[in-house]
Amino acid sequence: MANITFREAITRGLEEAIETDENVFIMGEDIGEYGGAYSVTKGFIEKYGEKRIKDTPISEAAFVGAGVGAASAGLRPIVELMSISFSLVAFDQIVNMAANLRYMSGGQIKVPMVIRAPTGAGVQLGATHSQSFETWLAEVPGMYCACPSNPRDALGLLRSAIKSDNPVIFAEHSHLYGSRGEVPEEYFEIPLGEARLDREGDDLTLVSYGYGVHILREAADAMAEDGIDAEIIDLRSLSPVDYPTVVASVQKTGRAAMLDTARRNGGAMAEIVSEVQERAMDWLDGPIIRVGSKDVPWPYNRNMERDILPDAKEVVDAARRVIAF
Amino acid sequence: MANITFREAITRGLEEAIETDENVFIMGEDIGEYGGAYSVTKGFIEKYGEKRIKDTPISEAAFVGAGVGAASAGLRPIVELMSISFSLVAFDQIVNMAANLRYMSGGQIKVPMVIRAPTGAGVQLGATHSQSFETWLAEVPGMYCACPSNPRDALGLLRSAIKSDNPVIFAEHSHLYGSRGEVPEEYFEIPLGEARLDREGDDLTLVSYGYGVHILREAADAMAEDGIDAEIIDLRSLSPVDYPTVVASVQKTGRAAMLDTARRNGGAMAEIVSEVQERAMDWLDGPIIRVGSKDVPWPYNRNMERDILPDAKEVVDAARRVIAF
Amino acid sequence: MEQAEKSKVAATGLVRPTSNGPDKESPSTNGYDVSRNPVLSERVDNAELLRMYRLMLLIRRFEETCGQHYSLGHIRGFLHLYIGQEATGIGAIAPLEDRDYIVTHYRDHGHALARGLDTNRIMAEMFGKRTGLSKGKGGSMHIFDAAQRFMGGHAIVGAQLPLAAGIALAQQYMDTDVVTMVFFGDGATNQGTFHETLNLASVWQLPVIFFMENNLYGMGSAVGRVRHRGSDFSDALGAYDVDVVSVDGMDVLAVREATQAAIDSVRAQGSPIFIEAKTFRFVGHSFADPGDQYRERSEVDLWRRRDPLVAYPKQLLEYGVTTQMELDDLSASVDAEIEAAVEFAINSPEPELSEAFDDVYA
Amino acid sequence: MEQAEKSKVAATGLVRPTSNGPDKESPSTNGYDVSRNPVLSERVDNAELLRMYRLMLLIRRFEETCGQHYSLGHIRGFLHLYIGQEATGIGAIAPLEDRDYIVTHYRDHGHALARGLDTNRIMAEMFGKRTGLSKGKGGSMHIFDAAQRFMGGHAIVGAQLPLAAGIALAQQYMDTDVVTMVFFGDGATNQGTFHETLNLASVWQLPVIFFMENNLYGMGSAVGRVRHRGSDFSDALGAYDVDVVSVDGMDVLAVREATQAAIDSVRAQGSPIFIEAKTFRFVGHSFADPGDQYRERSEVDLWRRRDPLVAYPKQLLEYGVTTQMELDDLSASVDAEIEAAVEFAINSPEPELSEAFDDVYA
Ligand SMILES: Cc1ncc(C[n+]2csc(CCOP(=O)(O)OP(=O)(O)O)c2C)c(N)n1
Ligand SMILES: Cc1ncc(C[n+]2csc(CCOP(=O)(O)OP(=O)(O)O)c2C)c(N)n1
Ligand SMILES: [Mg+2]
Ligand SMILES: [Mg+2]
Repeated sequence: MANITFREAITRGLEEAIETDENVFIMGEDIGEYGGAYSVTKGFIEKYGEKRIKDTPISEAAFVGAGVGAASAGLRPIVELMSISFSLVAFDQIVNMAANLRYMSGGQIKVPMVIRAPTGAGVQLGATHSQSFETWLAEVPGMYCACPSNPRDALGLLRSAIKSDNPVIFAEHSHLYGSRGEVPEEYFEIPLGEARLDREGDDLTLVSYGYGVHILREAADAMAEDGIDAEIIDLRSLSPVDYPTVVASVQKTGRAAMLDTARRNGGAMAEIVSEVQERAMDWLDGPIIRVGSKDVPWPYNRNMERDILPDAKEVVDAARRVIAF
Repeated sequence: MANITFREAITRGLEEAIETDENVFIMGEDIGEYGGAYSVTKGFIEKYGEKRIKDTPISEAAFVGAGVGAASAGLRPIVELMSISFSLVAFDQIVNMAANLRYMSGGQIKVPMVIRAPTGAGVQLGATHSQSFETWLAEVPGMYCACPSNPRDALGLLRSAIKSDNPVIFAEHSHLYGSRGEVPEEYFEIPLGEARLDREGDDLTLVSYGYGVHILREAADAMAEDGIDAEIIDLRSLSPVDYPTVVASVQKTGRAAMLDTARRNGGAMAEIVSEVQERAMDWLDGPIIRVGSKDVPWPYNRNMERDILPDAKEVVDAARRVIAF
Repeated sequence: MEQAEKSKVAATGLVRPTSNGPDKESPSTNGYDVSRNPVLSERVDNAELLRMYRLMLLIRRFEETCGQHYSLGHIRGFLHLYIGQEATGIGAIAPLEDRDYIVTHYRDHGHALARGLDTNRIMAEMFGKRTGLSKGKGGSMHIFDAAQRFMGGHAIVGAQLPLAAGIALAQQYMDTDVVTMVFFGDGATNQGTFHETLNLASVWQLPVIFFMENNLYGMGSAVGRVRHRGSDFSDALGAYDVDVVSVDGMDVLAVREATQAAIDSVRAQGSPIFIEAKTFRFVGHSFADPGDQYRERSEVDLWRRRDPLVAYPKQLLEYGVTTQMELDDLSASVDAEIEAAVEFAINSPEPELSEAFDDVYA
Repeated sequence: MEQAEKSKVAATGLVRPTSNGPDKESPSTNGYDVSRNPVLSERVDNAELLRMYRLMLLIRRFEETCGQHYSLGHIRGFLHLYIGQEATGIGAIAPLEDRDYIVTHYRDHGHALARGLDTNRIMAEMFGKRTGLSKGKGGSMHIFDAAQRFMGGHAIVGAQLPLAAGIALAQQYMDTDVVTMVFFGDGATNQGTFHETLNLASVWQLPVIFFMENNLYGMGSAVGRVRHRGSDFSDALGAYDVDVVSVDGMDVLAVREATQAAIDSVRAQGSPIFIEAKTFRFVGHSFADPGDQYRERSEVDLWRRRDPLVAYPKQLLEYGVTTQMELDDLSASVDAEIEAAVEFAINSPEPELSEAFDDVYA
């Protein structure tokens, strides 16, 4: 076991892939000479050269689409978007090309590509730069979407993503890069679509992913002081969603609250709540309550932004409402 | 009252706006000399000239963004996208610009713009051309989204959309253009965010919008033969959603099924189901069941496409499951 | 030309057909001067000249037949016919090697036939059948044959350009000498992806041929109404520093020669080339469009007079490449092939409904 | 120049500072030949020359002060300083009329000050206060002052270009003679919106000035690494048929004159013009970037030697436009203004939390 940061875990996964598979290369804006906006690929270009580490123009549509093309011709590109907020200018290439190519061609073409992107609000970047478009991309058939919450999962999921013959959106919440955790030295993978029981509990089920899991932990600790025993499920991927695990937990506890660090309205939890109430209504002792970023664009001002974003207190309040129901 | 088509209703709304407000103009691909891909603006350029009716290059990002700019400088542009499937290449301009401009500027700038677009699958256009991105756009704060199901609503909502000082997505299901209905001669408006009780019933609540309402009617007729008395709510706009009306109906009937002609996974109903179960759990006698297009890209083949798309039978089955619960 | 017609020319940005040959007044030889050229082509042998004609006829008949079956409801969705542009597609694709890639847009059946893909399976795809190249899932706009390196058939205008750049990038990465050719229309040049991809191809020096079929209209929009330089593309690509070749798209041999030179150069040097072929679709944009709303009958007639399906066989006869009898035989064989394809498509099974759920994920 | 340095030049596509003046060896007069020009400018009077200097100094001090307060945590998010580019912004904005529009990107505080927006309220926006121009909702990247026709402050690269075209379209529609000026960087030229907007502006002949601040880097990417033509933009815009003006962005008077001519032309003719000013940011891309990873110290030094905050006041003195005492007074007044702005920002109230829910809808 090594105690490393989330950033280091991703760096390790990328280096490993470059070193073991000559068809893997990385491209994105300023990932080379600049070292990456979040320093994930620092030193890569010196180490692996310009063939494997490609700095691109600020042309997201073209280089994401070129990733799709390279993948369809046999390579395994890893494309970095400097922020998932910038994915919009490439949305057609992601949604209509990467995800549909296999289907439209009757299965002839596969697109083994990973699109990595920092995501999430909380560092006062304002309305356009704080988006979490993985919640939309997770809804697109033909693609997968991973959202790790810790270094071990980041490495394990990244390995699966890179090995997948399908396009995978790999969303890294920017709050997590500096966070630490234990990561095994020996090789392991975490399959896409397998949730993780982060904490066992009997009173209610809390569900989130990515940075949201950290908020849930804080909330569960606070509830524990009040004698409420919360179970936490870390989805780890938003596509596929591990419904069996979520439903089983809800069947056990009879209550659930679900958290998005993305916007509550339009976040990933709407789908999951709808599905879970449909599958487990008989076991529910109250409504499933959603917590998420409030329904306004993200403001720059720190206090306003914090107020808009969900926190442990809001999760606790939601949990209390569910339990009091 | 006049019996006119959905297409004629929209044409009427557009003509009226051009004739009564000199700040209104229309732009889009082939809306002029070609007469519009769905003939909505046929004859307009001859009648109103090139100043008011602007044919654009195939540059959705630029002309949608130019619409935002023109709106911010005092005009009231109506922008036509040839299909909502093509909105993706302009998604950044819609989501980050049109919707955020007012907020980011602290309320200084308003964007009175309507983006009209045909939407929906069902005419064998395949994976990229059958999308319903209004379900995503409806989730964006700062914008509204109207989805009329009949000529009267189309005209009434279009009037409100054009008068709104906010950007409005106006999604027109392509199956509806030829459908007919009564439209009052005297002036009327339908406010955005006001649902319409399409049919009263006591046994369960069916909810949809746009073309989906027609499928619900067929389903309700079939159910009536079995003695099931369904209430139908036509949302008319996906943003704002008229929750009071939906919740009141569910409180009355205790049961609900909701239909998207868009994909069930990621459709507009996920949000509405989540919200309704949260607000009305106490009144629910069973899960809210969603029906929608199945979770695959849209195939070209007719039978496959029909099988993927939802129909009245699936709604009836869903309703029976809810009632049997 | 009449005065009235002239002013229409200015108003619509109409572009008259051009020819690269020395003798513009001699449409019968399509620009080739018989007295100066003892053979029709010094580089292409007679068998190949004839094969090209057969393909040209095959496309024309295929497209006409598709139109009929669209009217019958056998083919649905959008149907974009290639009629009028045959010389361009054949001239462009004939000189490619099997290992080269092709990427194109929704007007793709012409390219698919030119590539020599199975006529039966193309037709079956049009009909949405399980035996179709894309198993009935793609339809007319999404013809794929990965084994033949025919990578679609793409329906979002301009979206295929980055894909092609990526395939070319893979060739550079794997150090092959494979060329990627991507087709697009004049209208597509107004999409952001066009600009981004040309820059990317240029800055990375990718082995790709950008093949623009400039048929002077994007749907109902004359190129001059939506692009300031109108139909003049030759000096307009300075930003990208790619070689630009303009060629008469109605002259199959001119297209072939220009393309062959481009292919040789891209294969040897690995840097991109841009080819513009001026051509014309004789019919509407798609089958729904009569094609007469936004352009004058006289403009269509002007171009129809250069129909490659008339001019090229005339050349073949004049140069003694073939005989009328051989042409008649060939025409009959094309008819038979089309008939067989229709039969194949009609008799092919519908896909199982459950197949709709296949091919979403690997 | 040393051999080692030369090869670095080639590798990074480094562009040396240029000057438009006749005497390149005389940096002290920044290209103006004192002996030949009896006055510093024949078109701009001394009061205005001095006002421009004061604004230049105001920007420099403002930016430096922002840097300090970023380190203190008073300003957060991304902070993109304008240091080094002052001559460009001032020269471009000074000749605009009040009725003209400005649209810009995230490096916008420089432009906001050049436009004469309230220094206190700009600073308050940087601090996220309720008194900020955008009520604390926009932050450093989203400065707006609609009353002054300053339409942001936009953070998605290239996204502001269509907006500007739309504002210009509104002017054409309403038949005003208002000019819209839009700023963007060299990196932004690689976005699809750049291409689409230039074509739109050209085909519709919109009254817009595309003002490119070519500081030779887009974040850590030297323009030559991401664009085939490198930093050469002057012949590269043929596709759009717009007039292209290149100007030395370190020379405030040269920028002003070129821009004035462009404004006059756009106002009179209503058609777009493209201005490229070569300039340099002396500091990192944003405050997080030391700015030394991807460029040589020597390159930065080369440009710093042309610092307009040194060269321009020297000119003002040499031409007798001002005195050292006056410059000192002016410097003191700038310091006082900045100090007052910081005080204003610090003492301004935070917005009420409930205000976060305002301004979403009209
Ligand atoms: C992004 C996008 N916008 C609009 C359309 C609708 N559309 C399909 S083809 C076409 C015209 C394209 O013209 P051109 O590129 O010249 O090709 P041609 O059809 O003439 O071969 C348009 C507007 C689309 N498919 N995608
Ligand atoms: C679409 C998009 N991609 C990437 C970014 C991240 N980014 C912000 S500024 C910048 C560099 C822009 O360079 P340039 O246009 O030259 O302007 P400069 O910063 O040099 O003034 C990048 C890559 C972004 N904001 N938007
Ligand atoms: Mg065309
Ligand atoms: Mg720059």
